[in-house]
Amino acid sequence: MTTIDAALARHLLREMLRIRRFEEKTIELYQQEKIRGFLHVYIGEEAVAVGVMQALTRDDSILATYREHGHALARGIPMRSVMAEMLGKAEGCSRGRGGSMHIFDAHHRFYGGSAIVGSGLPLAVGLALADSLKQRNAITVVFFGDGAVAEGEFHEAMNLAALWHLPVLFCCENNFYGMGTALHRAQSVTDLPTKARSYGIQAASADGMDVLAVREAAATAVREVRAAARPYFLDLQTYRFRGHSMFDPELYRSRAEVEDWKRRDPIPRFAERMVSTGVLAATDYAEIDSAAMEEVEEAVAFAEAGSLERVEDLSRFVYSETDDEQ
Amino acid sequence: MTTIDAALARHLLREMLRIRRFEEKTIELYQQEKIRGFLHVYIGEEAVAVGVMQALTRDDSILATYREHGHALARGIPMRSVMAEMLGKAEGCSRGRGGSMHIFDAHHRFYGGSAIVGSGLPLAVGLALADSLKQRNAITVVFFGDGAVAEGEFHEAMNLAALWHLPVLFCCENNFYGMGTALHRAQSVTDLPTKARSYGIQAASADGMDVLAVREAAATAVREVRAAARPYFLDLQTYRFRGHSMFDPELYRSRAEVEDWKRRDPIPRFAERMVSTGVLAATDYAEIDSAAMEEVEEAVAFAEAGSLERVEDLSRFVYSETDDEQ
Amino acid sequence: MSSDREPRQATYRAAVREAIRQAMLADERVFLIGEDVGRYGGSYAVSKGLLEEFGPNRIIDTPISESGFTGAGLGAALGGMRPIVEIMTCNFSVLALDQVLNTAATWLHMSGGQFNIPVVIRMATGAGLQLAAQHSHSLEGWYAHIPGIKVITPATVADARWMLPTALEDPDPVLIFEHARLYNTEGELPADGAPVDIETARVRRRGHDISLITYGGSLPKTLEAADELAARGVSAEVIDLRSLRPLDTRTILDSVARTHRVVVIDEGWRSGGINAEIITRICAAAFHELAAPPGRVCTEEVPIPYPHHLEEAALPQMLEIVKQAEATVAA
Amino acid sequence: MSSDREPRQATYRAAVREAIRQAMLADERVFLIGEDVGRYGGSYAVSKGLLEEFGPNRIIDTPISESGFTGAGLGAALGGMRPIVEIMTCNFSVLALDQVLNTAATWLHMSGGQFNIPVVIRMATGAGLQLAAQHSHSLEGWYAHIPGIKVITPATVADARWMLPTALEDPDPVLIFEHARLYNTEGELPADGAPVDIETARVRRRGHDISLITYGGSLPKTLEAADELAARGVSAEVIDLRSLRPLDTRTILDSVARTHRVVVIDEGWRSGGINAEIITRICAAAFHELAAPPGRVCTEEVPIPYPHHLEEAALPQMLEIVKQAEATVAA
Ligand SMILES: Cc1ncc(C[n+]2csc(CCOP(=O)(O)OP(=O)(O)O)c2C)c(N)n1
Ligand SMILES: Cc1ncc(C[n+]2csc(CCOP(=O)(O)OP(=O)(O)O)c2C)c(N)n1
Ligand SMILES: [Mg+2]
Ligand SMILES: [Mg+2]
Repeated sequence: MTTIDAALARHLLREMLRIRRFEEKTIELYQQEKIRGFLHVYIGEEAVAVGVMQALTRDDSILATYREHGHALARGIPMRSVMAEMLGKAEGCSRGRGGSMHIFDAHHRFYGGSAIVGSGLPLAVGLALADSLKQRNAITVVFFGDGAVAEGEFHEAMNLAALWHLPVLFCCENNFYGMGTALHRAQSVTDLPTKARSYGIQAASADGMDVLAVREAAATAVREVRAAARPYFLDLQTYRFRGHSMFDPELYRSRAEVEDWKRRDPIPRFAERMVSTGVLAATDYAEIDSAAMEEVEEAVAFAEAGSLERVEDLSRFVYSETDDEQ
Repeated sequence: MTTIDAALARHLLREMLRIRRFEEKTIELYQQEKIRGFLHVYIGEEAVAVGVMQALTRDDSILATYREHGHALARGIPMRSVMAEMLGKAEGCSRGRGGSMHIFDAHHRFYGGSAIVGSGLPLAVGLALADSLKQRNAITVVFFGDGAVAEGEFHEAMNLAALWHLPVLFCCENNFYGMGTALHRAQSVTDLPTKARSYGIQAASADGMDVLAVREAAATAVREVRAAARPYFLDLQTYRFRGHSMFDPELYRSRAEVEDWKRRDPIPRFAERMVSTGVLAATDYAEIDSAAMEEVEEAVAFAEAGSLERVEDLSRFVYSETDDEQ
Repeated sequence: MSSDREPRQATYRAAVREAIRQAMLADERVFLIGEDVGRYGGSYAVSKGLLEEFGPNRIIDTPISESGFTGAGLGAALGGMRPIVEIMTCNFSVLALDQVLNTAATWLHMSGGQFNIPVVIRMATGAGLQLAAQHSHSLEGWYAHIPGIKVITPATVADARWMLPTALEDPDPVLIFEHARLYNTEGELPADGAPVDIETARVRRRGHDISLITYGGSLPKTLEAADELAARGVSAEVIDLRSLRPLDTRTILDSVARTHRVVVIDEGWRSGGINAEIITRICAAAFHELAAPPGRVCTEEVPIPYPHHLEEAALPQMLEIVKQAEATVAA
Repeated sequence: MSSDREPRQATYRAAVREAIRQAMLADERVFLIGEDVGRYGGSYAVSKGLLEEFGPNRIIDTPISESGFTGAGLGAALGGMRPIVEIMTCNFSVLALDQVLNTAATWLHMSGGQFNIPVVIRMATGAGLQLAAQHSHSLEGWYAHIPGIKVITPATVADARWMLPTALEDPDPVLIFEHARLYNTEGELPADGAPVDIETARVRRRGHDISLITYGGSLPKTLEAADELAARGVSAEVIDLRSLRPLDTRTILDSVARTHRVVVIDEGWRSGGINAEIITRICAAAFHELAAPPGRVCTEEVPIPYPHHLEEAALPQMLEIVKQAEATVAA
C-alpha cells in the first residue's frame, strides 16, 4: 500500500465527511418538505465515490445514478450548487430542474444524474468512443449499482466497450441490494467480476468500506484503462445504511445485518486508523467535521436564499435554440 | 457414441433432405415471386434442427427465429402447411398471415417464428416458468443465432432462467455471422459457452455440421435439463451456405470460406459415413432424396392450389373475440 | 382484507391489492411478477403482505430486467398461466416495449388465431410527485395507439378493485395504468361489488353545457373543475373514459350530442396524445353538432421538471380546465 | 458520387448515401454507426461503399444491441462528435426507446440547458414489402409525441439529400424516418442543391378544392390520387409535412384557408396517429372555415399481415384516398 501523508488523509476524511453531513442534512430537509420527490442518500457508501475520484483528472468524464450527490461533491461541484439543486432552485447546478436525481455539471464533466437503472452505461461507451476517435487522452467512469447488472443495457455496454477497446472504468457500487432485492435474488452468479471477465474485461473487487482500498483499486484500474485503452470493471462492495429512498420500510433486511455493516462505517474506520497510525492527530476529526458541517449550513443558506426559475421559462431548453412546436 | 441403426440413419437423413429440398424450392419460388418479403433459408444448417429435435417429446415447447422452416419441418409440422404459409395461403399453418418468418403451430407446441432478434428468449423463460409452476414435466427449447447473443434480452433471459432454475434449453445456432457481421466483430469474447457459464449455466459446444454430434449433445443437454430442472446452453457451430436473405450481396465473406464450409455439408457427410460404415446401402440416399423431392412437389401443389384469406377477415384475431375499437 | 360483505372506505392502493389477492385466491394460475413486488412490498406498496400470504412461487421478485420479466410474463401466459406483470412505472416500461409491441400485440393475429396471450401488465403512470423528467411520463395514451392490446385506466377505487378481475378474464393482453397520485385516494367499495366491463366509459357527473372528457389521474381534477364551473353557472358533464383502447366512442358522442361542446383533459403531452384521437373522432362523427371547436387541456410539451411550481405549470390544473371550459362555452 | 455540379436523376437511396458521404467529407466529427452499415453495406444498401472510403473508425459496424449502440451514439454526441446512428428499421428502434425518450429527449432540459445532444438517428419505416407484422410498423407519428426530439420524414430524393446536413447541424436529437419503399424511387437532384430547413411543410401540388396532407412514403400515392382527382374534376392541393415534430401548422392552416376541406393520409395506425394531431390542430384553429369534417386515410388497426392482398387492404391506397377526398368534397 502506498503511504498516506497527513494532507491526503485529511483530504479523504474531509471528502467523506462532507458527503455524510450533506446527506444527513438532505434527510432533514426532506422531512421538512423542502426537498421532495425521491431522495436516495449515500450514507455508508462514501468511501466509494471518494476513493474513485482520487484517480481521475479533470479531463475525465463521469456518469452516475440517482444516488449521486456523493459523486457530485467528491468531483468538486460546489456544495451550494448541489444543495440548491436539491431544493429546486434556479441557482442549482441543473437550474433546479433535475433535483436530487439529476445533478449535472458541464464544467466538471459530470454527465448526470440518470434515474433509469442502467441507462448511463451505453452513454459511457459513447463518451469513451468520442475520446477514442478524437484521440483525446481521457477516460470515462460510470457508476451504477449491483441492480443494474441485470439490465440488458449492462450487457450491451460491457460488450461494446470490450469489443471496441474503449477507455471506460465500470464502477459497480455493489451494496448487495437493488431496492429490496438482494443480490443473490437478482443474479444467478453473484460474483460480479466473473461476469465482467466473460466479456474479456479485467475486473477486481475491493472493500468499498475502506477508502484507501478503493483508492488503490481505482488507481490500478485507471492506470490500466489509460495504458491499454481497455475497459476495466470494479466491484466495490459496500452497503447503504439507510433505506433505498425516503419511502422504504426496509422489510427485506434485518436490523442485525444493518448493524453489522455499520460497524464497518468507512468514516470512523478510516479516521481511527489514521489516528492510531499517527497520520492524523486526535483533534483533526472534529475540526474537519465542523468545517464540513459549516459548509453544509452555508450551502443550505445559499439554497434557501435561492430563487425559483420563472414559470415563463418552462419551455426553455426543450430544444437548444427556440422551442418550435406549437 | 451410441450406435446408429438403419432406421435412425434413414430418419436423420430424410429429415435433413426434406429441409434441404424444401429450402431449395423456396428459393425457386422466391425467384418466381410466389414467395415475397424476407426469405432466410437454412441450407447448410440442417443438422442443427434435426439433431436437436431428436431429443424432444411432443410435450416440449419450441421457439425459433425467422430462419425457422427447418425447425418447423423437423418438428413434424406438415410440409404442405409450411409451404402454404410461405405462399401466404389460408391453408398455411399461420393462415398465411405470417409467411416465411412467422411459422406457428399450436398442435406441435411451435411458438413461432419471431423476427425480432433475441425476442424469443424471454418468452422461453416464461414458457418454462409456466411448466415449472404447474409442475409439468416438459422443457422449452429456444433457437437463436450467434447475433442474438449481443442483445440485452439474451442477458436478461439467461440470468432469469439460471436464477429461477428453469428447464430451458438454449440452442445457439452459431453460424459465425449475424447478417454481414462476423462473430468476432460482434462479440468481445467469441467462445459462447464462456458467456453461458458466467450465469452459472452448463454449456457445451458441438459440431453443428454433424447431425450425430448435435443429436448427442442435445440428448445430454436435455437429460440434464429434465433431471436438474436447470437451463443448459448449446453452442452449435454451423454455417449458412447462402446469403442472409435473398437480398444479400455477400460482400463480407470470401468465396473460399464458403467453399471450405461446404466441404463439411452435413448431408453428404452423414450419408457417406453411413454408407461407408455399412449402416445404409448406397442406394438409400437417392431413394430418400426422391421421396423428399416428391413431398416438396406435393407441398407446392397443395400451396399453389390453396386459397387467399378473405379481405373481410383482415381484422379477425386482432383480439380473441370481437374487434372492439372503431 | 376480508371478503366483500360490507360497504367500506378503502384506498385505491388497498383496492388494487385486494383485487390481486382475490384473483389469486380464486385462480391458482394467477401470479404476480415484477421488481420488488415481494420482499419490498411493491414500489408503491400495492403488494405489501402478499408474499407472506402466497409465497415466493406466486409473488415473484425479479431482477431489474424489464424486457426479460415482461417477456417471461407473456411466455407464462402462453404456457397456460394468468400472470400479472407489474412494471414499477411506465417510464421503465419502454425497456419492455419490444415484448409489448412486437410480441404481445402481434402474436394472435400473426399466428392466424392460434396463440392468444392472456397477460395483464400493470404499471404506475403520471406526474405530480416531483419525480422529474425520467419518472413522470404519462404513456397510456401512447400505448393506446397499438392494436392487439387493451389499455385501461381505472380512476376510481371501485374500478381499481373491479376492473382487474375482468382484465384477467380477458384472453388478450391488457395494460393497466394506475396513476401514482391515485394510490392514496379514498373511495367507497360497495358491498355488492362485482367485476365490471373494461371497455366502456362512464358519465361521472351529469351536465348539459359542456362535456369534460378525461380518464385516470385527471378525473379528480376534472370533477373539481366541474364543481367550480357549477359555482360559476356552467353545467359540466364529466366522462371518465376508463379504457383508452378500445375507446368508447358511443358514450363520448352521446354526451356531445347533449352538450355540443367539449374539452378533453389528458395528462399526456398535448401533441399526439389520446386527446387528439378523441377530438378527431368527435369531429368526424359530430362535426355539425358542435357549437364550438373542441378544447384540450394537456401537459405542456416539456420534460417534467422537478420543482413544484414548474411541475404544476406543466400539468393540467383544475383552474386551467375551468378556464378552457368557460372559453369553449363562450365560443 | 461526384459533387453537385450537374443536375441529375438519382435514387432516394443514392441521395441518402451521398448526404452521408458529403457530411463525412465536410466534418470529421461525423461518423456512421449501426448494424451492418459497413461490411454488409447497410440492410437497405444505403451505406454501400462507405466503409471502403472512410474506414472502420468512421463506418462502425455494431453488434445487434440497439440500446447499446444508440446510447453510445448519444454519448459520442455528448463527447463532441456528430454521430449518425442507423437503426435498421423502426421496428427494432423500440429496443432503444429508453435512450431516446428518457435520455435524448430529456438531457438538455433536465440539465438546465447544459447538455444538448447533437445526434442524428436514421431508420427505415413503413410497410408494403410483405415483411409481415414485426417488420412493417410506421412509428414516426408515434415518436413525434415526444418533446425534446425532432422527427423528420424526407419524402423526395432532394429532401433525402438535403435534410440530412441540416439535421446534422442541429444541436438537438433529430430522428429521420426513411420509408423503405422510397429507397428505389428516382427523382432529380438539382445542380444548385443546398441544405434545406427541416421544420417546414411544402405544398407539392397546388389545388383549390381540398387539401391532402401527408408525409413520407404516402406522398407518391397522394400525388397519384391528386392526378386521379384532377381527372375526375377535383382540384387537390398536396401538402408534404416533411417534419412531424415540429409540425408546420402555419402551412397546413394556410392551405385549409384556401380549400376549406381536408383529408390526412398517414401510414400509421389510425387511432392516435399523427393524423389525429393534425386534424385536432385544424379543428382548433380553423373550425369555422371548414366546409366538411376532416377525413383521414390511415392504416387499419391490425398487425400488418404478410400476404399481398391483405397487406394492401391494411394500408392507405391511392383509390381510397380518391374516394375519401370525393366524399369530403361532397360533404
Ligand atoms: C429501468 C429502471 N427500472 C426500475 C427502476 C426503479 N429503481 C430505482 S432504483 C432501483 C434499484 C437499483 O439498485 P442498484 O442498481 O443496486 O442501485 P442502488 O440503489 O442500490 O444504489 C430500482 C429498481 C428504475 N429507476 N429504472
Ligand atoms: C432486434 C433486431 N435487430 C435487428 C434485426 C435485423 N436482423 C435480422 S436477422 C439479423 C442477424 C441475426 O443474426 P443471427 O442471430 O446470428 O442469426 P442468423 O441469421 O445468422 O441465423 C439482423 C441483424 C432484427 N430482425 N431484430
Ligand atoms: Mg444496489
Ligand atoms: Mg448467425
